[in-house]
Amino acid sequence: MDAILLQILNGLDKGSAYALIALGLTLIFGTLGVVNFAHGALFMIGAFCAVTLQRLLNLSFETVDETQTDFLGNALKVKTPYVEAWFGPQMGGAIIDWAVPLAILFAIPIMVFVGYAMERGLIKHFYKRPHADQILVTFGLAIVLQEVIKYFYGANPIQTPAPEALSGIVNLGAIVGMDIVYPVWRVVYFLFSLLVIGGIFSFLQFTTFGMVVRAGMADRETVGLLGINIDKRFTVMFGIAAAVAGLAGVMYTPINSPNYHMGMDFLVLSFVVVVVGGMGSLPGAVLAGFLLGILESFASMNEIKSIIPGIDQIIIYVVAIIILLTRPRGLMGRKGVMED
Amino acid sequence: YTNEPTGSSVTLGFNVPQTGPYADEGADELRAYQLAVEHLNGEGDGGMLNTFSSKELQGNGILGKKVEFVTGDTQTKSDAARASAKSMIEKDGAVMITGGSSSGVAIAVQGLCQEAGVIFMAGLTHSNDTTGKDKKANGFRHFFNGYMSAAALAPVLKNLYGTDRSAYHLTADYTWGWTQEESIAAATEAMGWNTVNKVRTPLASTDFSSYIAPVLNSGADVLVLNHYGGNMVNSLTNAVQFGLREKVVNGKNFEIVVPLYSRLMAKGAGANVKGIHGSTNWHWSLQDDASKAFVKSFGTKYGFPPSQAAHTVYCQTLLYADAATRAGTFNPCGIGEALEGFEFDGLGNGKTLYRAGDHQCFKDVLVVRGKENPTSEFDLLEVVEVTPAAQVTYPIDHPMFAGGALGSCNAG
Amino acid sequence: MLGMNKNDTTMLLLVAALTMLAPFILNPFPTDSGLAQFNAGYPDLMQRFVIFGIFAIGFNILFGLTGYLSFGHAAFLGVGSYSAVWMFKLLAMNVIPAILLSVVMAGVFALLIGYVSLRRSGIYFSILTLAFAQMSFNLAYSVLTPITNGETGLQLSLDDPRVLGVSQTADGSIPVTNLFGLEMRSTFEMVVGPWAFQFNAGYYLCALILLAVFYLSIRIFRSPFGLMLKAVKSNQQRMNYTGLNTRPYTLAAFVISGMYAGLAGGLLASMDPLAGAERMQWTASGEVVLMTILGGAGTLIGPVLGAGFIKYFENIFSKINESVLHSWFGALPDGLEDLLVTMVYPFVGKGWHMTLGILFVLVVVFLPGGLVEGGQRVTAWIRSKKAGGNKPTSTTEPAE
Amino acid sequence: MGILEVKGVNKRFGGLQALGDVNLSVKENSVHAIIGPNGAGKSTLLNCLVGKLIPDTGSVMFDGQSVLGRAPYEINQMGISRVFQTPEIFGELSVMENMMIPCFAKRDGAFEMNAIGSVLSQKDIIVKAEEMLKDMNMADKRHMNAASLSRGDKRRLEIGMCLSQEPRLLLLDEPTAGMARADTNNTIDLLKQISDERDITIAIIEHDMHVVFSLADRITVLAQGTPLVEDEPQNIRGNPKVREAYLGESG
Amino acid sequence: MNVKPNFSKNANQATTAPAFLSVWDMHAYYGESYIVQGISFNVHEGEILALLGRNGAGKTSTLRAIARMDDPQINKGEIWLDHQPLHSMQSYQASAAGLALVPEDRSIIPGLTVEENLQLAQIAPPIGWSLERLYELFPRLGERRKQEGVTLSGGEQQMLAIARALARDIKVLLLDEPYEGLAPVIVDEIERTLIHIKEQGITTIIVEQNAVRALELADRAVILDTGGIVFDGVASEVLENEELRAEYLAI
Ligand SMILES: Nc1ncnc2c1ncn2[C@@H]1O[C@H](COP(=O)(O)OP(=O)(O)OP(=O)(O)O)[C@@H](O)[C@H]1O
Ligand SMILES: Nc1ncnc2c1ncn2[C@@H]1O[C@H](COP(=O)(O)OP(=O)(O)OP(=O)(O)O)[C@@H](O)[C@H]1O
Ligand SMILES: [Mg+2]
Ligand SMILES: [Mg+2]
Repeated sequence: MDAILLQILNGLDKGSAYALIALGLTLIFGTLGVVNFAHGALFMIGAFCAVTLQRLLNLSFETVDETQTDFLGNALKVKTPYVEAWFGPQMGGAIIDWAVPLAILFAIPIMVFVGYAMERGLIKHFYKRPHADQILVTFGLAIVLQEVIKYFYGANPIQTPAPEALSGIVNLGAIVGMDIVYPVWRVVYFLFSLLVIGGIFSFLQFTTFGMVVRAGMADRETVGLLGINIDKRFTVMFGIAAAVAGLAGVMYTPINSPNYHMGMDFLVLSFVVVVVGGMGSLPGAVLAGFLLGILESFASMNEIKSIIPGIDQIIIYVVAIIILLTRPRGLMGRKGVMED
Repeated sequence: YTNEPTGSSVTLGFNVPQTGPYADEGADELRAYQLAVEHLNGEGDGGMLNTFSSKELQGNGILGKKVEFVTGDTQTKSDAARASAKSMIEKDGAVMITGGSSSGVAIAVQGLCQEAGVIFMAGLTHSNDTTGKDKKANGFRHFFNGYMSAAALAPVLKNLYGTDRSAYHLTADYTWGWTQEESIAAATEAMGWNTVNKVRTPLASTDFSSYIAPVLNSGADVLVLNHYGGNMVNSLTNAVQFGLREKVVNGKNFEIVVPLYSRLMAKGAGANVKGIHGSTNWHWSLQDDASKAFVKSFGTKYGFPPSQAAHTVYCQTLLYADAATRAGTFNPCGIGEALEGFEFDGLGNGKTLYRAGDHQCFKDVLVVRGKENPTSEFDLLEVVEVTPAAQVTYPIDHPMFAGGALGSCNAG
Repeated sequence: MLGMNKNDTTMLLLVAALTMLAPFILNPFPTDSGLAQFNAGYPDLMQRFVIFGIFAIGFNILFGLTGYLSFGHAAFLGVGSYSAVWMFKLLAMNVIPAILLSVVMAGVFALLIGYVSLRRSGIYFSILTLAFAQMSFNLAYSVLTPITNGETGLQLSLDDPRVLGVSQTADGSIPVTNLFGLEMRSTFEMVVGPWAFQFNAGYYLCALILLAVFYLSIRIFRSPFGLMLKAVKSNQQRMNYTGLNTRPYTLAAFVISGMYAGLAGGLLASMDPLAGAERMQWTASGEVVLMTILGGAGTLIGPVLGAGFIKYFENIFSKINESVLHSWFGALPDGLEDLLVTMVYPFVGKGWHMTLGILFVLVVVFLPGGLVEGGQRVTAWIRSKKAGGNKPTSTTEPAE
Repeated sequence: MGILEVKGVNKRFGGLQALGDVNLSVKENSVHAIIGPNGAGKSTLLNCLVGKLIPDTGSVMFDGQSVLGRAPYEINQMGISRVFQTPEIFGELSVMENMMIPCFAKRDGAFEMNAIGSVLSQKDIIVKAEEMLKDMNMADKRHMNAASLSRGDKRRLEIGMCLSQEPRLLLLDEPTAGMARADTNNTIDLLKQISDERDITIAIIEHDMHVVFSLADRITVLAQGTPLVEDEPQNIRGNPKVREAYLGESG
Repeated sequence: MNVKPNFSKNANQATTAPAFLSVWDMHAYYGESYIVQGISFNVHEGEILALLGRNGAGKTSTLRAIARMDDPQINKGEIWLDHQPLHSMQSYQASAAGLALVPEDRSIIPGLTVEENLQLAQIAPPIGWSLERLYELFPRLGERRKQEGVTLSGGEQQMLAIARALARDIKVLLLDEPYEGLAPVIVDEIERTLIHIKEQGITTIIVEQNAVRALELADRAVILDTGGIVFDGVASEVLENEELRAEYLAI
């Protein structure tokens, strides 16, 4: 019982990551109709915003410590971060410790800018081009972004821990008298994703923005006839999507150390989630994210793996196939979006 | 024979991952190769040439021919690695291929070299199969393997954690993971541990939480992570996140073991490695003359200490050059003969034997632990035990290495 | 000729000339010059050019004609390779049965996957094919290891129970793949002054097969069947209300292109008897998509160009390392040399992906029709030069 | 007994009764017009005949066989061809190719794996398509992309495509909308000619009374999903109910 | 035959009022094909202009060019609306300047309900008729407000397209075949609306195949043939001129 509850919890938590990544993608892919293979790269850039902030906070000056030696036998150069020097080790240490949450503030403007630049510089010429061309250009872009990150940060994963205060475990079962411990940061991630998802939903639901963008995707020409500058709104949408992708990345760093190809690792999965959820449907993408997350968690239980060996390897795809075959447009897809 | 060098130079093929997850490890290997070539050609400070027990190498290239090299990208894919190796053989006339950072690639390229008639000096490959069921007469491995890791670790674990332990294995679901899991489980069971569960995790996993969560209630008190690279970083990070290190099970502190460590990856896992044991082929903090000489020339040139991968491929290059010199030819069969049964010292791992029967090196294995108070970004592991070669040597017909045949050397 | 119009015949002859003379064309630089680095005329890469060309031609029959974008075509390539290697292991080292089996097996797989996936269109179809291929890949990597030998890939070994032929040769090696005794790896080397040209049996087999299947694809493009596929792409609704059943058309195209992929897989294994699971990964499926679009989807020759382009970068640019750069720029003053090396280095060797990515972007931005369009522009430009360049630039004829 | 027998057909869209108990009988070799106010359900009825929609209840018999539950292509192969209200053509193909495709469908059936022969060697098809283009007055546009035709031309092309199939029942949904008067007259002549010369039955929906009264042998007036009256043209024109609901003062 | 009127930028026919919308030497292309071949004409405030011609004459292209749609591109020429240079604007700017186009294919936006389609027109200023008023004019749309726009019947879609134009505060209304697919009663209704609109001072250009109807409504007429103007004058003149009618309108 505990095990099942734990896996549900775990699934929700995995699912929240999937949902958050898919949310950003579906804004561009499901709503603007651009097959954006660079979405994973945006997620990755978000994560590297956290890494960069951590590095910036750790910028240090060196003092020579004669009592110790380095690997070549010379006197050891000890590094002290400037922040620690300025704010004192206590305060400075705390600032460095909170690098990841602080990176949220740092990442939003950067990601919005990246999204803006990407849309204005490249994508805007591709709305009317065939999907195949969109794939080629965004894939090329993804490779370039990824290689740039690799050039500066290397290929190995980089540890970016959560703040001390948020990195322990919490017993979620205590309230109901059970023993279900779970990492605090993952709970934070879950709540954070709910917050972002809710925010985006209400923005698109309670303003006409969503409707206009949807209309613009279906028929740009006519929307222009009605006096609406759709290009501007597409750019804004792209900026939002990039910011969502980036935030998903920032918050993910303590869960798994970021590396330059993490975007590609998530790319296929996020496309699957969006399509299973149904093209053009935000709730669909979120629902599919949680569904696949939970099923994936269940599939990795030993009890299930022993019945169907290897099921955890393919569960996502099996579920995707079943859903797409039983429901023509995924869970909640709209008609006519990317069906030809 | 294939690609007999006719001019004044000889070309070696350095086939390492330059893209993909192991690109950094590959880059470090390339650095070591360049250093080795310098030393062979008599440039630089000579490095381990000075400490190597065989004194054949004069710093005038190999057999008087200047050493040149070509590089390629394996992408950590067997297909791409073979394509790259083939281009070195067919286009650049390489007489020897070396490098690599994973067992799948090593085995695939080893097979190719066998067929093409050139020598393959494996880089980082830890699977038992490389010199087990997939061994080849033209291939040689300096790196240790899963069995040797297990043999070295077991006594240390016994000392630290006792004989009454229940282990839970998480294993990367491919050949290397399986052979390591088999080796470790066998070794720990032999000393009285009980294996609670062996769970295979998909290669593509990035988040291991759903595999870690069940460990909490499984009754196990040791978690063995048969993961390497990014998988290892993530699974270890996840395990620590779930509070496994603070847990007390069966009245004992919960422990995590990472049988195959690499410093580059330990860095990715950050503070999570502290106090966690594992094994490694070589570490820069070793204080023997050879290791010191190597660290010095590498560190002076590049500004940081070499990784175990760098050390391995440096040794492989020297060993190849030495064998060619001793054999007086670049003919793979001659070189193979010179390497088979070759005993040497002065390359940083103590006395070492290239066993004739399976082309596996036998040497001391290091048991290391994540350091509690690192003084620098390189100072992540500390050596807790140097397990002597004798203790990790196994008979050539050991069942974990059964199947396959060395075959006979192929000169093309 | 051969039932084709003049343009198509010219194109086929051009491709024939290019493939037959490839060892010369691809080796323009003397072996010992610095530029020899750019030579691509060695057997392995030439084989790859034509094999991936075949793969892309087949993919284009589905995508270019019907517009159905399969994101799982690599699965068929993988199936073809595994079938071929098993054939070598169990039956004989002759490549003919191996290739036949790979085509048949890929066809069977394509029939199954296509039958299911073609129930959906657009992106839903793409994701279905992707899911099937990823499933195959993941299983091949793990659970199916007894059949696929997992991560390492399926290789020949010394104790294969080969029915027709020996398990190992007299000198204790694994026998090599051959065509009725003609070894696929046998290479004749011709040295002309500072040039060395390699003529490889395997390459010529692949090239002949490429010509055959290229010819076949021309015929398909120009046939009523091809016209129907284009009609499917244009308006399925009209197709249905014109009394045509679109499903068999799309399924037939899917199976044909799957068989092309299987053929490519079989040839890969015949040239180098190894079948790796990565051949089925989504990146491999994505690669053929990129090849086709890059070259020009829906054109006959485009996919072959795209395949050559990507394989060239993968194999040639990845091998340019720092010391090669130093040798190129060695003649320059030291400071300049270092500057150039540091500027170029991020784009070659371990940075070859970067160059490829940049080129993808440039091609699709400036040549919307892919490399083929680039070719057309160049020829148009040359023609206008020849014509004296005094023709008006804009056509002013009314539309009717 | 007509060639097309519609009995008790009902179709609901959510809360809307688009078709309520429609009975209709079209006599062989006649031209039957269906007129009625916008949203009366005329196109919906046509959709039920070609398999685009499946009626909730009722039966549709063509030449003694039920068409319900058959796929559109099967219904077409039975001999029913349809022109849509908004032109459905193969936009990326040339006008000539557009015309050839229905000829293939007529000759080869629903599927024919003719992957080796060249299109250009199909002489019979080419001749037929060319003739049809001439009939439709479009021969000079044969190489144009269908997508770049003007709207009236698209419509003419579509009619030609349907005619080239030599259907037994031709369903036309506002075939002359947007067509220039001259072409409308041509089309009327063409339709008259084929309905006289060949054995083609025509069911036509049209708001242009000129067309309706020039062509129709019988007229059904549909209003709010149910047939209001069915009669000879001259009687319809005089019917006060029809005038009020549909024709207005200009009728 | 080429009866190109002697035309200069400021020259005006009979009327003395200054031109409100003025098209001057406009050339427009679809990619390579040259469609609108240098046309010039003026429309006065509050006037109804009928733009006539055969299929493919370039009527739609002219309207689209004036409305600054992406295709066709104007290579040369000027368009002025009430002293604003339309030729240097994008379509959304032209719309803000007071121009509205009812396209021939109606362009109802898929995925949006009837009401949303109308709301969309009222997002960017200037805003015209209220939804209530529009529903009053087209009660049918009021009944269907929650239905997806593209599932409307052909005629209902036409109403929606017209209503959508009126939902904006317009100075010039461009109508591309507004009567197409509408029942005669509705056509009468729309005609009354157009007259009503005219009374409010709105300028209209109407393209219509039913030339007689359009000419009866219009003050002036322009006839196009293969991208050029062949007649520009008072509407009633066309009705009287046998030659013109026969040559270009076939009536
Ligand atoms: N998919 C649908 N969902 C909801 N309502 C629909 C749907 N399709 C049609 N309707 C409604 O059904 C009614 C009948 O539509 P239909 O298209 O048959 O009318 P029609 O007689 O062809 O009209 P018109 O002459 O204007 O083309 C209309 O009111 C329309 O809004
Ligand atoms: N997208 C396009 N690309 C190329 N040519 C086009 C395109 N659209 C229209 N044309 C051509 O431009 C010419 C004028 O077309 P337009 O649609 O303006 O005619 P029209 O007068 O509106 O005709 P209709 O009465 O049939 O609607 C036609 O010859 C048509 O073939
Ligand atoms: Mg209708
Ligand atoms: Mg028009």
